[in-house]
Amino acid sequence: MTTTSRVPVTLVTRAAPGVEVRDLTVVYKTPLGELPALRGVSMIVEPGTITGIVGESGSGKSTLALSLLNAVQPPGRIAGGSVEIDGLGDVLTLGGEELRQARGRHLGYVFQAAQNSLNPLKTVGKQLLDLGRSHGVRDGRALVRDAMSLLERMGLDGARVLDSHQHQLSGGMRQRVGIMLALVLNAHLVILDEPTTALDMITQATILRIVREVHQERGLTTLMVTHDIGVAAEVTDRLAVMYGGRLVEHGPTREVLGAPRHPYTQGLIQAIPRLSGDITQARALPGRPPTLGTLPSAGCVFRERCPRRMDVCETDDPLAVAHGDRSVACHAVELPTPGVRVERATPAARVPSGAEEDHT
Amino acid sequence: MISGTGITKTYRRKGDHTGPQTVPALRGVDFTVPKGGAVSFIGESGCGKTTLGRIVAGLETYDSGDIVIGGVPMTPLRPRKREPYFRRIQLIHQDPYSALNPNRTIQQTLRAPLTLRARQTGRSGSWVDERAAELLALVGIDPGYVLPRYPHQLSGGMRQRVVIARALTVDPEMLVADESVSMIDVSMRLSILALLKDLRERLGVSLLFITHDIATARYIGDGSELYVLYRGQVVEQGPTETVITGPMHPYTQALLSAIPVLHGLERPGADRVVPTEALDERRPDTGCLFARRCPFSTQRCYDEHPELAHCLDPAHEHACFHPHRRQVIPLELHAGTPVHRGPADGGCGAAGTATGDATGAGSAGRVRTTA
Amino acid sequence: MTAILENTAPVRVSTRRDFWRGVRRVLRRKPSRIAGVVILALFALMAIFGPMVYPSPLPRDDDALYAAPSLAHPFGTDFEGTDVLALVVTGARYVILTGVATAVIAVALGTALGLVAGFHRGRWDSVLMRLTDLQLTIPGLPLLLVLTTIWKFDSPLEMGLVLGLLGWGGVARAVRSQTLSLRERGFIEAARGLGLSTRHIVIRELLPGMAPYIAMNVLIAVTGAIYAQVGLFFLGVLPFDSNNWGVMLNLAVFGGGALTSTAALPYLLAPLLAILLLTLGIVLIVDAMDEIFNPRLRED
Amino acid sequence: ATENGAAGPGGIYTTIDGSKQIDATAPINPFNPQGSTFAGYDAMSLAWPKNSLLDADQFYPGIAESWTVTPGQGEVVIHLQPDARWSDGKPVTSEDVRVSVGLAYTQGGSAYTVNAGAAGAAADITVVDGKTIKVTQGSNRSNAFLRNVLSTIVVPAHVFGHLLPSDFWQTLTAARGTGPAAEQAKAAITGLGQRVIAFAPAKDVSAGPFVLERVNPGAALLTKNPYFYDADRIAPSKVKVLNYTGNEQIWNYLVSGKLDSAPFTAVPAAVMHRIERTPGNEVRKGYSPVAAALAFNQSHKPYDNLHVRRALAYLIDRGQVTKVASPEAGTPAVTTSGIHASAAKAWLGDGLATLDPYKVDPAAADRELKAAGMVKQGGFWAMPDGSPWTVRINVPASFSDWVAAAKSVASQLGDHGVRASVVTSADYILYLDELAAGKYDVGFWLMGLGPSPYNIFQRLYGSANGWQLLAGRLTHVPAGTQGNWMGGPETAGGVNPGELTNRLNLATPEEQKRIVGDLAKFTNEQLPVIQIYDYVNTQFVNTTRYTGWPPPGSEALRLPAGVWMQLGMIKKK
Amino acid sequence: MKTPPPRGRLRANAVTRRVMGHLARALAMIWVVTTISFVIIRSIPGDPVRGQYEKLIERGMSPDAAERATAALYGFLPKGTLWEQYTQYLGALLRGDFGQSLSTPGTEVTTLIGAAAKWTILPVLGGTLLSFLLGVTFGVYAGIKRSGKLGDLLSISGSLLHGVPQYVIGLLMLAIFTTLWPILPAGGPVDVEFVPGFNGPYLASLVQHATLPVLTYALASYGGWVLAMKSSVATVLGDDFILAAELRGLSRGVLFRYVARNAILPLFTILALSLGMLFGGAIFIERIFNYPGLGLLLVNSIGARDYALMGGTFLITTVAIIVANIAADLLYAVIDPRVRTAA
Ligand SMILES: Nc1ncnc2c1ncn2[C@@H]1O[C@H](COP(=O)(O)OP(=O)(O)OP(=O)(O)O)[C@@H](O)[C@H]1O
Ligand SMILES: Nc1ncnc2c1ncn2[C@@H]1O[C@H](COP(=O)(O)OP(=O)(O)OP(=O)(O)O)[C@@H](O)[C@H]1O
Ligand SMILES: [Mg+2]
Ligand SMILES: [Mg+2]
Ligand code: NI
Repeated sequence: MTTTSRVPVTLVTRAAPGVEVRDLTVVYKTPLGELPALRGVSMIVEPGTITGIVGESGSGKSTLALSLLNAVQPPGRIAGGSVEIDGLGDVLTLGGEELRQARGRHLGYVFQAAQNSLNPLKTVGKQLLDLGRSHGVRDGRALVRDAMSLLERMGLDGARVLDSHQHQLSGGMRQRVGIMLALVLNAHLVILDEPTTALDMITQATILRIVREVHQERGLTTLMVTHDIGVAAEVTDRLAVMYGGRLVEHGPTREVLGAPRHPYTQGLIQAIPRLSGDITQARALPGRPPTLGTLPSAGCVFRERCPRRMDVCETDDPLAVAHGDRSVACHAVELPTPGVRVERATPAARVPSGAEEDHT
Repeated sequence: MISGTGITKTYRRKGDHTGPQTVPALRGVDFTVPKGGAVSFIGESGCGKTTLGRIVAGLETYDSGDIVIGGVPMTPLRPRKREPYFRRIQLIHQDPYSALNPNRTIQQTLRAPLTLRARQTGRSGSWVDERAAELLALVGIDPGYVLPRYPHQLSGGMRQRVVIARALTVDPEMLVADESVSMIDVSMRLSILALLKDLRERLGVSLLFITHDIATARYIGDGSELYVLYRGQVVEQGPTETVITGPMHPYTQALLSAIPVLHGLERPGADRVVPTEALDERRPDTGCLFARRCPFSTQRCYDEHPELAHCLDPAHEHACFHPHRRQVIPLELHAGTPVHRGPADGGCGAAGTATGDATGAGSAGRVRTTA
Repeated sequence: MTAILENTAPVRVSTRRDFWRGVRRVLRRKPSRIAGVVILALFALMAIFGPMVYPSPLPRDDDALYAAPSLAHPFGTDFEGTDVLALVVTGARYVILTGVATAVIAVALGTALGLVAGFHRGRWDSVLMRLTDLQLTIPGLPLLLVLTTIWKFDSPLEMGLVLGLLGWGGVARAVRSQTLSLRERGFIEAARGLGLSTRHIVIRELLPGMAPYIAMNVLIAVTGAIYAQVGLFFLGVLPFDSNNWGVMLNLAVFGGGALTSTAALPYLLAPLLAILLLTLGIVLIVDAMDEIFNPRLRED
Repeated sequence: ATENGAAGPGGIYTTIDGSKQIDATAPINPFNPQGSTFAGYDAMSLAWPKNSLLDADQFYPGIAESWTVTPGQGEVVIHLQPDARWSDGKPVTSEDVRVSVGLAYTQGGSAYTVNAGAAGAAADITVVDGKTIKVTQGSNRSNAFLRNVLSTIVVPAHVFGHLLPSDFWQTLTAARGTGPAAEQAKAAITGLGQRVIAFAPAKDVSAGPFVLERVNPGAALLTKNPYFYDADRIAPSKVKVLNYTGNEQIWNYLVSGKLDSAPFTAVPAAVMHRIERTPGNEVRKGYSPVAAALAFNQSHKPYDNLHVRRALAYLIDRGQVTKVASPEAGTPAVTTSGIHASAAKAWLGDGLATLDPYKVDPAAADRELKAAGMVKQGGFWAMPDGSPWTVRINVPASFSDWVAAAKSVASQLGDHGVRASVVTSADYILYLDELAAGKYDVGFWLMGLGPSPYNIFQRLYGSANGWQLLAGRLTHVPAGTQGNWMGGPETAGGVNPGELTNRLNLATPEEQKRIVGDLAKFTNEQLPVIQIYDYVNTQFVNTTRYTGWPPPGSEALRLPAGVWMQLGMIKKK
Repeated sequence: MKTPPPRGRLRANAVTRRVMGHLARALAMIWVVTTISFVIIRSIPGDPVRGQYEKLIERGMSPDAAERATAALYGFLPKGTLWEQYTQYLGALLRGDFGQSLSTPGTEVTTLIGAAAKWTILPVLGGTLLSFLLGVTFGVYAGIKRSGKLGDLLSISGSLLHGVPQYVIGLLMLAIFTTLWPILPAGGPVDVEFVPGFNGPYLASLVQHATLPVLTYALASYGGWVLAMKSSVATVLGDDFILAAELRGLSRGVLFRYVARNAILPLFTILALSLGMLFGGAIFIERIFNYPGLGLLLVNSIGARDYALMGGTFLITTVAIIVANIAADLLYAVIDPRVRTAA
């Protein structure tokens, strides 16, 4: 059911929470001192949307995702900022029991390596009950029933899966179990970190479809972290592009892809090998993505590779500037840029297009 | 020219006493790579791509079939005798991180094979260093910067270039690139692809390109052939663009259908094929290997084994009893690519191992098409 | 030529310097580790120069048999009136020499066999691994006890040879599994594909990566050998013709009654203390090595 | 659980059996070398040898109340204790003795051997009456006969009797003959040996003062035998025999005051002081006819040279060695005579004073070494050809006093310019083996095993030095063969010490005295060994629970405490 | 859904194959060990008879008596060529006959080993289990609080105890508890005064005598468990599923159990192996405390040159380890679902 997800969000549910990330900074302790993996990231996630966070390896996507649960692992540390989640308040101020209860109950997390996110010694069913018990669920039977229906919803034999150990499930099945565990306690904010990275293409397509369908049916706010822009493009409503620990561009998916504004986004999209279109137009981005150690401490993180860099980029960090529902952090973007196609997203793009095929 | 005929390989699982004892990784694969040509292999995970690549590079033995390198069949030769031939085929590893010894500088890494080469051809020691610099320049990196460094001090893209340069030290006739770009950051993938294409054009090196990302197969240069592997078998084969835009085999179609659409830049293709169930290796393999998952399968598919054959285009072969061209890949929003549709070549099934009476059932499968 | 020249960001230090910097950092993180280095250095000096410091034969004081600790004799004297401290210092060479000899033999043998088994797989592998299993299965100490009755361990080196021959199994198995996993690494395969010789691959490509691991095994083997050897001397099943810690233990307990009366207690405690100190030094260093080489335990 | 006196009126007597390790699985059978029987407690012999300096034929009564012997020891008549009974109430009879002798034949031995021609073999055993038995010696006489007869261990016929086939005595007679039938009979008898050793009675039947109740790997517990002929004399109601694997365990027991008596053990001085501090502990010292010596392998150079041996003797301060090695259980040897000093005084009288005492005399040593052609290089003596010379003194590692002594000797030699080192052997058996195989130059060696003069000198001029006694004929085998590791000359100065020694076996007391004198002089001059120290039989007793005890110097001190009890030497406090 | 293939039978076959394979290898190994021990033991120099004789003399027995006592031994020395002895030896072993002891003539080697095994198993098993429990408990703590002061202390002390040889600990224990502060018996298995059986005084004495050996063994092996558990915990803590469980908000108790269970699993096989090793006895400990187990038996048999006993003890020790190896492997298959249910 790929088509209905593009229904305006407010119609779907009241339960979906919004998220507001403000000025989030996360540092990792390294031999070279504490280095920022996220620097001043601000982002608003509207309730009921699927937001994709894309970026190359090391751009800070996982760190951002973990920050939403206040779960940055040592040697990392959240150095500043806030993460307001509707119904929970600032997650970064939560601690102990409160935080634990929030995780799982309100915030569902599907792990980057969901392949290994299950206890190898216990059956899925037992782990489900552990989860229930940890969150004070009295009615184990009902929990199992919910889990079974979720699994069946995702096309699995619920009873058999609950009775299986991790190693008895295929990668795609495990990923679905991961999603089930994130949702079974009725969390309405779901964060998926690279949910399809280790899967083959056909399974990936299935998982993406499930993500979309479940999102829509349960009325969730979903954040999906991925390095594969195609994956993000396929499922998300909104897209946030990260580079070097910064959020460089954020806006509706089709607009960002169709009319990227930030030079990085533009270069990136140009650099994607694609099945359609003219291959001679494709260009790789020059230079190499930064790592924690090579990030410049001041100025624009992208300037080394930027075709439109200016003097100001050396010294000043560009602030994210909002244009309607899009925002871009680039000194050069205010100016009209020749050669880059800027197209306003047409309303048609957001209309549910029954034109897309159905494959149930 | 390098070619393979009927290559099979079955892995025996030693030590592990549970589960099936043997894994058929390749079940009779034929291919031909012309001099300076390029061949891509695509397929799902576990379909045998890596195995094939390693066999072709001489790093793995094969059970039966033959590999012919420059007109010399390898099978009758003793392993020792094969070595010089296989040295003309160099594998470029998927993972540039593990493909370089972390304890050795790039200079040391390049010197070893070059010194050997110099000794074989009676060249001087200074040639070694010159050649190293030359090769690095050839793959597009600054020798002065790279040579004294350790691999971890280089980016993924640079590392992959070093790996390619190292493969070039022995002046290979063919490079086998196994997922050579999948571990490289998106922003730099194209530059490696461009390099491979460039090497083909400038040095006349053939290329065996292995990937699960079909899109990259388009970037390795003109005149490339695409082979679709499924469970150790080639199910479709033809010129890359032809196969991508007009796949005939339902498996190829399913594979292409699964590729995410870059909404905003692209719109979905007209057709879409989704397998009816997940792969289960434990099932017995009779008839068409894809039959169980195929939305179009008939009884014949379970009973007979389809062989590769062509229909209309002699260069485009496929192993299906019910071939049907479908347009499954997304189209660019702003350019109108022609859409291949309908049963343009219906009724032209692949040759069966046994002649059954069932005929192609056309597009009776579960396909939804949209205008 | 369409390939784009990659830009060249500055890179600060080379690996080797990096390594030593890492070592220094790890050592500095816990002062106890520096103590470990100091202790080990002390024992090494003792083994090398100890016997040169004292006259040979060691002076005896015929009137001070089993003398109590004093300024002149910090650990008292033995049954003959020889200074116990001098005995510990001069005895260190035998003990440590055996330990080093054992470690060298066990680790060299284990590494060689492990490399061969891991690299050649197939039949060689099975044969060598059966052999390794056998070596690991046969209980070392009992075998050693039985062996002491047919083999005269005349010199520390001979002793080291036997202990080494009994102790290579663990190293071989570990090196084999390391080799197997490294073998799957691309660079080994690439080297083979390029036609480089097996010797080059093993010596230049495989071994350097395993060197730290092997070094750690050497240290552990040294301790193991010292214990086994001192233990055998203590049990009295080994013939001896020179002074060493094990002999001291044996003479103190079975000859001097160190556990019965306090007179010979310093004579017993001195070598015990030496063993404890050496253990402590090695434990501290292995702990540091663990952190240097095992990223899982590294916390920063 | 150390409380003594807890069991019964007489209390528990705790001690140690010095002659064996306790083995809980061993059968209750005195013929088994490891057997769970304890001499003097539940294993009885006809009589118990005294530890007389001169006369090896003195005995305390055991199961035999008395005995008579004809001159020349042709006939021994034994009178059993009239009241002797087994612990099951049956009387001890001549038949028991006869069966015991029969069993002894199956084991072989000096008096009861099937080889009719052997010296000192019994010719006939006659039961005179229920309590009297007569044993006659064969024609080839030995003055050890009485000793051998009296040390027969007596076992109950009703328990062990079935081990002997009914025709045993006929077979024995046949074995004494010649020809194939005799050989067959001999084989039949020796063939019984294993069965006898392996026999495991279900329970102990003892004629001694105690009977075995229970044994575990750590100790054996014996209870008083109510039928013992002299039961009144036996003070303890139980005896606990503790096992030990090393001397240090005995020291610990002694320090904690656990032992009522303990047999001879080497004790370092400091431990001795600790032991003496424990309330009630006393030391009883007596004569022990054993000495420790440094023995030479004369087939190795330069020890074949008498001058070298003498030089070494002049360099060793035996007093200092004794002080280091065995201050409590040894006295420095007055000189090398081949005999323990106490016995030497008795045998030699003034003759002892005429022997060279080998006082420490470096000048004399230098002279001797020069006479031997040795040369001094860089302060150290070297072989005549200038090659280095190191005296390698071998000792078994498990003998702590010997190790200490050897170290002390080595140090002293070193002080006088003779390089010396100590080499240990892992264990005693290996040591003896290699010693016998001639692998050592110099090694420690027990000597002077009295009281019989034959035994004393047999150590020096017996099989270890090449003299073999085969079917009554004495031969001398070359050095390095058949266990001749000492490698001394067959005659020196016209004296054949082996022959003299062999004569001791048959000689009258006067003759013995003369021969002993000759041999002592010969030994003192020829120095096949250097006598270092003479052992002192140092026994420990604890007077808190029992009193009495054999007085210091008593001839009984070498016997087990069970015999002391039989002799009425231990009383309840 | 189509019916799955008959997995059950396939698995049964696989398990049988696994067991058979192990057994075949174990038998081959036992044969090799037997041969090795035969060769070694028969080449040991030293004549037990002469040794026994001299020993008795040294302890004060008269030469005649000593000769009588040792003469009996002659009948038991092995005869024939080495090859004949070997075939006889193997044949006898196949019948379960280890021969007769030389030093205790007339007693089967198996009897001696059985008697000693009893004493080895009791304290070493006790010591192993005690140290396992303590070590695992502290190891979990050290693994979790790796960077803390106490965790550091635990692991350093663990390494130290692990590093210090058994005999050092044993000697110190002996010095402390029997010399300086004599509250425990210095040796022996049990006081002979008490009637063996299930009665208070006997058991009390048993426990009293076992305390020091058990404690020494426990101390000596404790460090190993701490270290193994610590590193196992560290490994598990690095596993993704633990972070995943944390992010699902599982309670601390559940998390702890996840870590502990997964970490302890590999230790169970080590435990099984070390239980096999216990047959070798703690030679030093038994020697120091004069505890009559297999280790002491071996030492004594070597001292007495008792070929048969030596060979038997050595063989039993080795076979126990081989058996423990198989047991550990099967145990792992049983307790680890990854192996158990693999199909
Ligand atoms: N444990 C850590 N210690 C030090 N640096 C870290 C650690 N984890 C992450 N980083 C650094 O923080 C930065 C952001 O990491 P993060 O994992 O969030 O990236 P990502 O975008 O998720 O990358 P990927 O696509 O590889 O998952 C990277 O530069 C990385 O090197
Ligand atoms: N060394 C091996 N031993 C046993 N089985 C193997 C081995 N290598 C590969 N296989 C099996 O052979 C089949 C083909 O593997 P191969 O690696 O060639 O697939 P692939 O197409 O490269 O997959 P991927 O896309 O995951 O890299 C798989 O089922 C795999 O499990
Ligand atoms: Mg990530
Ligand atoms: Mg692959
Ligand atoms: Ni759909």
